[in-house]
Amino acid sequence: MSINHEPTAEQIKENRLYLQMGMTDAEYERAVEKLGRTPNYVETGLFSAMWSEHCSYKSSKSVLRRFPTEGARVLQGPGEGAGIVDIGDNQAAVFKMESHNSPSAIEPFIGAATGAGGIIRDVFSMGARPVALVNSLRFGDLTDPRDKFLFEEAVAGIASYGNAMGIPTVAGEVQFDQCYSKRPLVNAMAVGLLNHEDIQKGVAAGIGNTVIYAGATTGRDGIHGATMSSSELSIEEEQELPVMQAGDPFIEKLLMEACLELVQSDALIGIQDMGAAGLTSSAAEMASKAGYGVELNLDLVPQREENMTAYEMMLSESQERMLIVVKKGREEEVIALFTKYGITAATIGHVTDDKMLRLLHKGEVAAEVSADLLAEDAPSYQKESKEPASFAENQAIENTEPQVTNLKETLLDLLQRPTIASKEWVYNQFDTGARTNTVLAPGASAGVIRVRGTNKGIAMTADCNSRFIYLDPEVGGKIAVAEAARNLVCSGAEPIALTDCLNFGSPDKPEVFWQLEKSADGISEACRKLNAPVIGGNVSLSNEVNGVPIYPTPTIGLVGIVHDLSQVTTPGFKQAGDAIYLIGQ
Amino acid sequence: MKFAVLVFPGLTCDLDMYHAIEETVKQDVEYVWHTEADQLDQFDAVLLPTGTSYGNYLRPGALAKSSPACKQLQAFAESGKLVLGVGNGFHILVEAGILPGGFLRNQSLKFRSARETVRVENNNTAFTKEYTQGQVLTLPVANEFGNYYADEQTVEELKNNNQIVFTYANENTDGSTEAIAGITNEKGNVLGMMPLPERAVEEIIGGTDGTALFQSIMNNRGEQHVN
Amino acid sequence: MTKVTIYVTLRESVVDPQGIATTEALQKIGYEEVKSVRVGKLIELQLDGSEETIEARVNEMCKDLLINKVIEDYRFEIGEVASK
Amino acid sequence: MTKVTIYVTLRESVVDPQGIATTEALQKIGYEEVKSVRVGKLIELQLDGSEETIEARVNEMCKDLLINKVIEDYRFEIGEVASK
Ligand SMILES: Nc1ncnc2c1ncn2[C@@H]1O[C@H](COP(=O)(O)OP(=O)(O)O)[C@@H](O)[C@H]1O
Repeated sequence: MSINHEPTAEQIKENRLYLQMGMTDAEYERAVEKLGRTPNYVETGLFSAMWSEHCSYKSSKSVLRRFPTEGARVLQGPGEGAGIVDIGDNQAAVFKMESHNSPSAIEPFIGAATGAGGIIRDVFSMGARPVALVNSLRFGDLTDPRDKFLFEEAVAGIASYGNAMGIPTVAGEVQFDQCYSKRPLVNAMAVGLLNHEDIQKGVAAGIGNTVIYAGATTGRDGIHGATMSSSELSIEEEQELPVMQAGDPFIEKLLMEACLELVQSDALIGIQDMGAAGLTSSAAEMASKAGYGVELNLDLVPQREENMTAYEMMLSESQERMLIVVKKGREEEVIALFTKYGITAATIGHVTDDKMLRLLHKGEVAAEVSADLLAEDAPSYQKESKEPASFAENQAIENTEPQVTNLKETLLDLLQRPTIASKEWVYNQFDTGARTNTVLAPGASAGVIRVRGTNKGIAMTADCNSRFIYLDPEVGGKIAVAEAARNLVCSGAEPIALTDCLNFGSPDKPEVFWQLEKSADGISEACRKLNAPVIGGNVSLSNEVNGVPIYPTPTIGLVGIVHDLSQVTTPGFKQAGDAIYLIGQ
Repeated sequence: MKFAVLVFPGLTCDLDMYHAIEETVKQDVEYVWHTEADQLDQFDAVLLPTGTSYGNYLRPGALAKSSPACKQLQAFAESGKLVLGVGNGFHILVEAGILPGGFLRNQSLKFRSARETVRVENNNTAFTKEYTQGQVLTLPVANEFGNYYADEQTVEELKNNNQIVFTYANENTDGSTEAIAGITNEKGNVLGMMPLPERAVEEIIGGTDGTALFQSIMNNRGEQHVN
Repeated sequence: MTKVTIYVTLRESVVDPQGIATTEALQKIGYEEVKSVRVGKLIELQLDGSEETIEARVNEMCKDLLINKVIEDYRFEIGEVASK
Repeated sequence: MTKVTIYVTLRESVVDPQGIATTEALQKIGYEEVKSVRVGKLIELQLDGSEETIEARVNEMCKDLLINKVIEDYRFEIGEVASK
C-alpha cells in the first residue's frame, strides 16, 4: 500500500517527481507560482491530470480556436460533454466524437468497448437519449497478424458495448494503411436526442448543494490514463502490462436509464461524466464552470478496493461513473432513484462559495486547490509550426493520369483492397436496427435515424481521407468535410453541424503541428461554406510508433437533418432503363 | 386486448416491442418493470423483447432467474395466456424452463445482424394463424447466441407435437439444431423465436413481414386454445 | 471462507463452435499437433458455510442458476486450488 | 494423445462485471453465503506430441493465442483430469 509512502512536497520538488507524472519543469513551476506554495503529492497529481493535453488542450487550443463554432442552430458549442444543435419542434440533436486510441493499441477489445461507453456517457450526461453510434477506424495492413488482431478485436469490442446498450451503429468507416501499424485509431461518435428543456450542463452551482456520486465503484484502474493517452506509445514486447478494466455495459445501461429519469427532476443542478482524470476533472470542471467551489469527502466515495489513497481515488479512471449536483435536501429521493435501477449512489460532498476544490480524507485536508487554476489556467502553448520539406516536393509533382490497360483487372484489384472492399464483415456485428428507428443502416452513404413523432430524421457520417491530408492538409481538410457533406446530401439530408477528432503525431514536431493547423484551416473553411459549425470534438496527439507519426487524420463526424423521411435515398441502381447522370466537375 | 412488455434490468429493446403493438394492432400496451410483475395477471399477453438483459452475463437470459418476475412469468405461462419471447426473450423462456432447449454461441462466434428468410412450419398456432403454411418471411436477426440447441429426444417431441413453428428457410447460418428459428411450448400458448417480427412492422424500417404475427395474436383473442 | 471451483464443460453431444474455431486457429499458426479444443467455463466462488452443507448447496446453485444442463456438464472442487 | 486442461482466470486486479452480476443473482435467490464469483475459462486440448515438449508448446500456444495476458492468468495440467 502506498499510504505511508507518499513523497512529501519537498521530495517532489527536489527529486522532480512531477516528471514521472507527465509535467514539465516549467509546468511545475507555474503550478507552484500560481498556488503560492509547493503542491503536495495529491495536488501534484491533480495538476498533472488537469494540465495534460487530454484535459487542457494546451497544445491544440490555438488550433481549435480556428473553427467556426457558432450558428443559428447551435444551442451548445464546444466545452461541454457534447455539443447540441436545434432540429426544430423544440427538439435538439446532441453529439460528439472521441478517440480511444492508446487503450485500443494495448487491449483492443477493452479499449474500443470502453471508448464507446465513454462517448455514450458524454451524450446522456447532457440529458439526451443516445440514439445512434458511428465509428471511424484506422489500422495497419491486415497482412500483419498483430494489426489484424487489433482490427478484429476493436470491432468486436465496439459491438459488445453498443449492442449491450441497445444503441444501433448506423455508419462508420475503416481504412487500412501501414502508417497505423500497431497504433490504430479508434474514434467513436454518439448521437442523442432531447427536448430543449431537458438540456443539462456539468455545473456545480448553489452554495450548500449536494454532490452525489453515482455508478460503478472506484478502483485503482487507469490511474494517469489522461497523461498516458497524451504520450507516445513505445512498443516493447515484454513490458509490464498496465491493468485495464473491461467496460460494464450492464451497469452503464442502468446508469443511463437512471440519469435520463433524473433529468426530468427539478432536483438536478448539474451532471457530468467522470471520464479522463475521473473525479478530478469532473469536480474541478463543474465547479469552475459554475464559478463555485466543491468540497469532497473522499471517505464517502464508493470504493472497490481497500486502503485506497486520495491520490488513487482522484486519478482513477474506473468506467461507468457520474458526478451529480442536486438541490440540498433532495439527496434521498435522488439516491432512491438510482437504487431502483440497482445503481450505487452516495453523497460525497457539497458546493461551496470559495471556488476551491477541497478534498477531505481520513479527517485531513488532502488537497486544496483553486478549481479555476486546475480547469482554466493550464499553460497554453503556441507550438512551433513548419512546412515539411515533403510538401513542396509533393506539390511540384505534375498531375498524371494513371494508365490502365486492363480496366476489368484493375477494377477487381481495387475492389479487393480492404479499404475499398465491402465493410459488411464489420457492420454485421453491430445491432444496426435496435430500437427500430434505423431508416438507413450501414451500407448506405450515411446512417439515418428517424425522430419518432415527426417526419424528420437525423443523418450522420464519419469521413477522413488521411492520404489527402498528408499530401495537402488544407485541401485535404476541405475534402474530408466535403466528402461527409456529400454522403449526407446523397442520403437526403441537409448538413447542420459537425464534430471532429484530430488524430495527429507529436505536436512537438513542427511539421506535425503545421499539418494540424493547416487541416484545421481547411476544415474551418469548408464548415463556413456549408454553414455547419463545429460543436465539439476531441484531440488525440502523439500517435506515433518509434518516433514515426501517423498520417494526419482529422476525422469528421457530420450530422444533418432529413426534413422529410420520404426523401431518404439509398445508393444503388433501382431498375434497368433508368438514366444515369454524373453531377459535378 | 392488454399487452405487457416485461422489462428485466438492462433490457435494451423494450421499445421495439412496445411500438410494434402500437403500430400493428393498436392495443393497450404497458411496460412492466420486473419488480412489478405481480401485476401480470391484469394482462392478456406478455411480451419479452429482444436485445440484452443483465448484460447477457453468464448465459443470455440466465440471470433473469434471479428476479421474482421469472416465477410470475412461469405462472402466467401456466395459466394459458399468451407469451411471446423474441431473441433475448426466447433465451429467458428457455432458461426459465418454460421452453425446452438451450443456446450456444453463433457458429461465426460473432454477433450477427442480418435479414433472414424464415419459413412458417406451423400456421395453426395463436401466433401464426395469419400466415400461410410454408410461407417464407424475411425477418431481421440480431444476436450472438442464436444457435438453438436441443437433443434428439427433445427434437423428436417438438416434431411430434408440431411445436416447431419457424425454421430458417435458406441458410442456417448460426447453426441451430434442425434449423429451428422458433418453437412453442406443448400447449401452444408460449412462442419463442430468434428472428425479430417486431422489427418488421413498417416499410420505413425495412419490411412488414412481422405484422401478421401480432395480428394473429389479436385475432386469436376470445378463441379457446384447441391444442 | 471457502473457495469452490466449478468446472463447466459443454455436454459431449454438443458441438462447440468456439472449440472448433480455436482448433483451426491453433493449427494455422503452426500447432498442428492440436487435434481438438473444447472451451468451457471456470467459475470460482468464495463462500461462507459449513463443510457439510457446501456440497449440497453448490449443487443446488448449479441447478438453479450457474449451469444449463441441456448444454452443460459440471464438476467442482472444494478448497484451495493448486496455484500455477 | 494427451489431454491438457488449461485453467484461465482473470488477473487478480481485474474487475469481473459478469462475476459481480452473478454474485448478486445468487444472493437474490437465497444463496447469501456467496461472497464473490469470478468467471474464467476452461480450455481442454487433445494433442499429439512428445512428453518433453508439451509443456513448452502449451505455454507458447497460450502466449500466441489462447490467453489475453493483459487481463488473464493461466495454469495448466497435463494428462487426464479427475472426472466428477
Ligand atoms: N466501422 C464501421 N462501422 C459501421 N459502418 C461502417 C463501418 N465502416 C464502414 N461502414 C459502412 O460501410 C459502408 C461503406 O463504407 P465506405 O467503404 O467507407 O463507403 P463510402 O466510401 O462509400 O463512404 C458505409 O455505409 C459505412 O457507413
